[in-house]
Amino acid sequence: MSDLQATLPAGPVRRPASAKRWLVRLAIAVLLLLPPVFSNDYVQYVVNLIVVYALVAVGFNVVLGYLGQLAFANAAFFGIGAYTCGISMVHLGLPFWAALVPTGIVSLAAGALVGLPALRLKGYYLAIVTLVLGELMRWSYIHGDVLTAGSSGLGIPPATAAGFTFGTEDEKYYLFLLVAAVMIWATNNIIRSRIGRSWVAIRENELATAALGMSPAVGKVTAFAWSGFVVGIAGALFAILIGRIAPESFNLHQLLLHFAIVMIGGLGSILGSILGAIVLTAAPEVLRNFPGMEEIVFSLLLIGVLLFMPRGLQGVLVGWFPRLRERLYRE
Amino acid sequence: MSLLQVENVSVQFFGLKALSDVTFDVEPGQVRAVIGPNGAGKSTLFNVITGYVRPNEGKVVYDGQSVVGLPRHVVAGRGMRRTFQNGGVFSELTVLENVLTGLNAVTASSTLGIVLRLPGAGAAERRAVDEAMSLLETMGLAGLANNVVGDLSSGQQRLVEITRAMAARARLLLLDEPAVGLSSSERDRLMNVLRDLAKDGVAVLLVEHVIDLVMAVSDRIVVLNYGEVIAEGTPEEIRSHEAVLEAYLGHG
Amino acid sequence: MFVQLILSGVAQGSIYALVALGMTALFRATTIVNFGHGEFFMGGAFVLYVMINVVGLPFLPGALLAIVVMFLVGMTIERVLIRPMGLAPHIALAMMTVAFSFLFRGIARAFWGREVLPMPAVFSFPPIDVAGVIITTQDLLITGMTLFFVVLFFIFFQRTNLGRIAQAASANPRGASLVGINVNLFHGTMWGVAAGLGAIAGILVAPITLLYPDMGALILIKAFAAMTLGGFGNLGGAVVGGLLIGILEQLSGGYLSTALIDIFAYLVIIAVLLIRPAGLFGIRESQRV
Amino acid sequence: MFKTKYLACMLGLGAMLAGPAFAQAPGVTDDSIKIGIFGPMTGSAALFGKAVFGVEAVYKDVNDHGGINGRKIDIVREDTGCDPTRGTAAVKKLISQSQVFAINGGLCSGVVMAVKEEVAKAGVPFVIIGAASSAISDPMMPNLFHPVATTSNVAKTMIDFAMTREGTKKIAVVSHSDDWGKSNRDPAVDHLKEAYGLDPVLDLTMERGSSDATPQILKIRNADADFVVLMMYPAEVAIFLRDAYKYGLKVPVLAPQSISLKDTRERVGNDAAVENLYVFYPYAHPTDSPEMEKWGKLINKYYPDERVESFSYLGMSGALAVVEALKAAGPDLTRQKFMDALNDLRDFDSGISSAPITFTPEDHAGIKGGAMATLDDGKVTVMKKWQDK
Repeated sequence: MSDLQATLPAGPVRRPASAKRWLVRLAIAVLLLLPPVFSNDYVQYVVNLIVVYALVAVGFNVVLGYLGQLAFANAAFFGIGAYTCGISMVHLGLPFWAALVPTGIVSLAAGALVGLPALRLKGYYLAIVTLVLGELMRWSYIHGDVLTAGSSGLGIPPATAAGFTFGTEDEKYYLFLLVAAVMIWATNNIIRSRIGRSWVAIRENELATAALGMSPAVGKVTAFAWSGFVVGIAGALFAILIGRIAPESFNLHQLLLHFAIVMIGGLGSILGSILGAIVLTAAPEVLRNFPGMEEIVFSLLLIGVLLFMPRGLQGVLVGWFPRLRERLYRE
Repeated sequence: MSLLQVENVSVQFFGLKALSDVTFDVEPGQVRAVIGPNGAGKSTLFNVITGYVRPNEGKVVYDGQSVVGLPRHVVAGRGMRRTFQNGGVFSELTVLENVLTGLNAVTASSTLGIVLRLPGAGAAERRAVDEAMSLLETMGLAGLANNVVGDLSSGQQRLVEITRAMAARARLLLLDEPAVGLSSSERDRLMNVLRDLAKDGVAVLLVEHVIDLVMAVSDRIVVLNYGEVIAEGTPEEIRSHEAVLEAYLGHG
Repeated sequence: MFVQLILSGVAQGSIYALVALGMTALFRATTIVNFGHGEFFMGGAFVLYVMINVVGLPFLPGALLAIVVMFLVGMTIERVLIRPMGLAPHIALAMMTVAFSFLFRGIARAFWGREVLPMPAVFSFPPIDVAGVIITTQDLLITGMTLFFVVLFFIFFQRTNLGRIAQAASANPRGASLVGINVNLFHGTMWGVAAGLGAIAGILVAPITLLYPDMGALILIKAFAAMTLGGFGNLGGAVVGGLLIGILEQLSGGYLSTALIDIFAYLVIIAVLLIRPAGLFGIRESQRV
Repeated sequence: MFKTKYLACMLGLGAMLAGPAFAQAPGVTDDSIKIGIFGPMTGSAALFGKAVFGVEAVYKDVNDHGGINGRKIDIVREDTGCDPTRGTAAVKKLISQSQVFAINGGLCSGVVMAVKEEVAKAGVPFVIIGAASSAISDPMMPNLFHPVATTSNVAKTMIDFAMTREGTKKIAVVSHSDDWGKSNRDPAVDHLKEAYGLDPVLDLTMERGSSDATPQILKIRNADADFVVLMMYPAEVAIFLRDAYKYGLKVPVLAPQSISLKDTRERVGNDAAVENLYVFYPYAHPTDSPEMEKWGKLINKYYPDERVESFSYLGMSGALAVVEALKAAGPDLTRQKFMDALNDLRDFDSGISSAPITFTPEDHAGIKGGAMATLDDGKVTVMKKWQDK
C-alpha cells in the first residue's frame, strides 16, 4: 500500500510559497473564466452538476475516507438538504441565502444523529443501518406530501440575491462555485488540523486514539455532523440546479454514484473527490450516444480502479507528483 | 507520594485467577518493571491499569484518584499514556503526523478558528508542528519526519509510538513489551530514552520479559507468577531471589 | 385469512431465507457481505429464461444448467475480481460487489432492457382448496425446495468431512492454510455455492415474479433484514429470520396497512441493530485489545 | 461564445447564398427540420422507451414519402433514463447543442415536469410523447402540447366506466407509492369523491418489485368490493391477477393505459385469470386489428428486431399531429407558425388514438375521453360502457 510514498526530505514539507500561490492563482483564473468559453447551456449544466457532485463527494469522503466508517447515509443527507431548502423556500418563502441556514442546521443535526449508531455499530452493521435509513427517508418524502408535495415533486423557485436572480446556468455556476469553494475550503481547513487528525486516528486505530486522550465518540459524531452538513448544502445546490426535487432523485442509484465518485477519486483525499466527480459526471454525458452502455462502462471503470488503482485517481497523481500528497497539518 | 498505586488487585476469568492480590506503586522519575514467565498475568495487569479490564477486587489509584471505570480517553487526558504490544502506530500516516496526533489533546486551536482558518488557530497549529519536530529531533527521528510509518522497521515504529505517547507531556508512561522485535542497537537506544524520560520526572511502568533490558534500566521490579507477586525489589535483590529463580528455571 | 397469510408468508419467507442463506454462508467463509447478491438471484432467473426460450430445454434440465452456470459465474468472480484484491479494506471489497452487480444489471439491460419477460409456469396445476385455505403447487414447490436445500446445507456443513474442513477454514483461514487446506479454492467454491443458492431462489421465483433487470434489488434488502434478524453470520438464523420476515410482512400487510409492507424489512433492521445487534441467534462480537 | 458565433455566421452565410435573405428558424435548413426526441431508453422504466421507436417510425415514413414541403425530418434522440437529472441534461443538449427546431419527447412525468420550464424559456415547441400526468398541461403553457390521455382523464374514464355498472358502491384502489402510481391514484380518488360522493372502500398500496399480493387480495375479498382499480406497472398487475385467480377473487379489475392485455395474459399464463381485466385503451382499434397492424409493421420496417407492444403506439398519434402542423405551417417555417398550426388542430383523427386530438390556444390537453378494452375469448374488444360478459 505505501510503496507509492517516496521518501521525502527531512523537516515538515514547506513548499516554496511562490509555486503554491501561482498554482492557486491559475486554478482560480481557469475556474472563473470557464462559463464564457462554454456559453453552451448544456455543457454549463454538466459543469454545474460536477460542482454539486464534487461537494457531495468531499462531504461523503469525510466519513468514508477520513473517518473510515462504511456508512451509506449520504443519499439521505443529500435528500434532507434538498428538501429542507425546498420547503423553506416554498412554504416559508425564504430566499435561497436565508434557506441555507435551516438547511445547514437540519443537515448538521441529521449527520450527528446518524453518528450515534456509529458509536455502537461497526463495519457491515453500520452500512446496513445507514442504507436502510436512506430508503426510509425516501419513503417519508413520498408520504409526507403535505410538505414535500410527495412523488409529484416539489418545484423550487430560482435562487435570488439582492434582487438578482440566478436564472441561467452561467449565473448558477458562479453561485455554486462560491458555495462549494467555501465549503471545500472549510473542510480542508478542518482536515489539516487537530480535528482532521483525530478523525484519521479513529480510522487507523480507535483504541490508540483513546489512549492519546481523544474521545472516539466525539470524533465520530463531529465527523458525521460535518459530513451531513456539507452534503446537505450540496443537496440545496442540487435543488436549485434541477429546479424540482422528487423522492426518486435520492434513491439507491444516487447513493451508489456518490460511493463510486469517492472510491474512484480516492479515499481520504479532497482533490481525489473533485477528480472523481469530474470523471463520473462527464462519463455518462460522453456515453450519451451509446444508451445502456453507461452501466457497463461505469462498473468496468470501478472494477479497474479497485483492482489496479487501490488509492484511486489521487493515488496515481501522488505517485507522479509526491508533493501533492495531502498533509494533515498546515505548512 | 507515588503517582500510581495498584492495591490488592485481583481478576478472575471464568473461575481462573488471572491476578490475585497484586500490590505495588510507581514513583515519578522511577522506572518500575513487571516481569514474569508467559501467562503470569502481565498483560492482564497492564490492561487493568489502563482501564481495558475491570478488576474483581482492589483499586488502581492514579494521581490520588481511582481510575477504575473511567473512560480511557479521560485517563489518558490526565497524562497516563500507554503503548500497544502490536501496531499502536498509525501506519498510513507520516512520522510527523503520528506525533502531531499525539499532541492533539494539547493543541489549543479553537474549532471555529480551525474552520474559518483564523490566525489564532493557525498559530496554535504551527506551534504544534514545531513542538512535534523538536520532539523528533530529541528522539533522533527528525530525518524520518515525512516517511510513512508503515515503511519503517518495527524498532523505529516502536520509537515513534513512544515519542507520540510522550508528546503531550505524559506523567506516567506504560510500555507493553516494547523490546519485542527490536535489534540490540535499537534496544540500547530504547534504554537511553527510558532513562532520559525518568530523569525528566516521568514515571515509567515497563511490562517486559526481556530480562537483560529490564535488569539494566529498571529502578524496582515486580515479579509475577501465576498472577501472584512472588518478589519485589531492586534488580540486584531480584537477581538472587530464589523464588524468582525457581519460577524461571523450574525446580532446581 | 390468518392461516392464508401465514402460508403465503412462509412461501415468500422461504425465498428470503434461501437468498439470506447464500449470503450468510459467503459471509462466514470470506467475511465479505455481497451487495451484489441480488444479481445472482436475477442471473439465475435470466439464465433459466435463456435455457428455456433460446436453447429450448425443458424446465428441469434448464434449471440445473442455470444453477451450474451461476455456480461457475460465482467462482469466476472470486478468481478474477475478489482474490486479486487480497486483504483489501472492507470498503473496497463492498464496492467491488456493488461494481459487479452493476455490471450484471447492465448486461441484462443490454439484452432485455425494454422487456418484462414472462416465464412458463413450472406446473400449472389448479390451486388446491383445503378447508378454505388455498395452496398452489408453486408455493409448495418453493417452500419444499427451500427446506430441501437448507437441510442439505446443514448436513454438508455439520456431518461431512469436507463440511468440517469448510467450517475450520471459515473460522480461521490462516490456521486452515497451515494445515494444508487450499483456502483459495475453498473461497472460490463458497462464492460458487452462494451464487448457486441465489440462482436457485431466482429460478424458483422466476415463474411468479416475471423477469426484469432490476428484480434483484428488492430481494437484497429483504435478505439483509433476514440476516440481521436471525443474527449476522448465523446460518440457522438466516433461515429463521427469512421465514419470520416473510410471515410478519404478510401479517402486517393484512392486519395493519399495506403501506407497511414497503418498509417492514427496514423497520426490522433498524430495530434489531439498535436494540440487539447480535440478532436472535448471533454471538456478541468481543474485541481483543 | 466562439462556437455559437461560428455556427451563427455559417447559418447566416447559408441563408444569404440561398436567395431571399431571411434568417431561418433554428433547427431548420433548406432541406431539413431538426426534431429532438427524448425518452427513457435505459433504466428501470425503459419499457416506456418503446414509444420512441413508434414516433421515429412515423417521421422516417414521412421522410420516405418526400418529407414536408421539401424538407426531411432530421431526428436527434437523447436518453433520459427516466431520471430528472439526466433528463435535464438531455433536453439542454437538444436545445443548446443540437439546436433542434422542436421537441417531441417525454414518457416519464417526473422528467417532463423538471424540464418543461426550461423548454418554455427557450421558446422551443414541445409535444409530449406519452407522459400522462395532468400537471404537465395544467396550467397551460403556450409552447407545450399534450396529445396524450392525461392521468386525470384516464382516471375519470375508469371510474365512470365502473359506475356505468348499476349498483357499484365499493371500489377498491391498489397503487404503487411512487410518483407514477400516485399521479394515477390521486385523480381517480378525487373524481370518485367529486362526481359520485364516494370514498374508495379500500385504498391499498403494493410495492414495486413485490412478488406477492396475498394481503391486498384477502382484504379486497373481505370487503367484497365491486371493482378493483389497479394503478400499477405491468409486472405487478400480472402478479395481482395471478394471485386473484389463486384466491378465487372474481371482482372485475381496471388498469390504466400502460397495461397491454395481450402481454398481461402471456405473463399471467392462463386466460381465466385475465378474463375480468379491463384496461384504459388509448387506441381506436384493438392492437391485433388490421388498422393497428399497419402501424406495427411500420415500426418493424425501420426497427426490425423491436418487439412491438401496446407502448409502441403511445406517441404515434402525437407525431402524426406534428407532421400535420408542420405541413400546415408552410415552406416558410418558423416556430410560431408551427405552434399556431398546432393551435388550429381540431378533432385530428390520426386513426391511432382512441379520441381525436384537439388543441386550442387555451387548452393544450389534446385528448379527452377514451374507452376501456377487455379480452373477450381471446379477442381485444373496446367498450365505452360496462357490458356483462
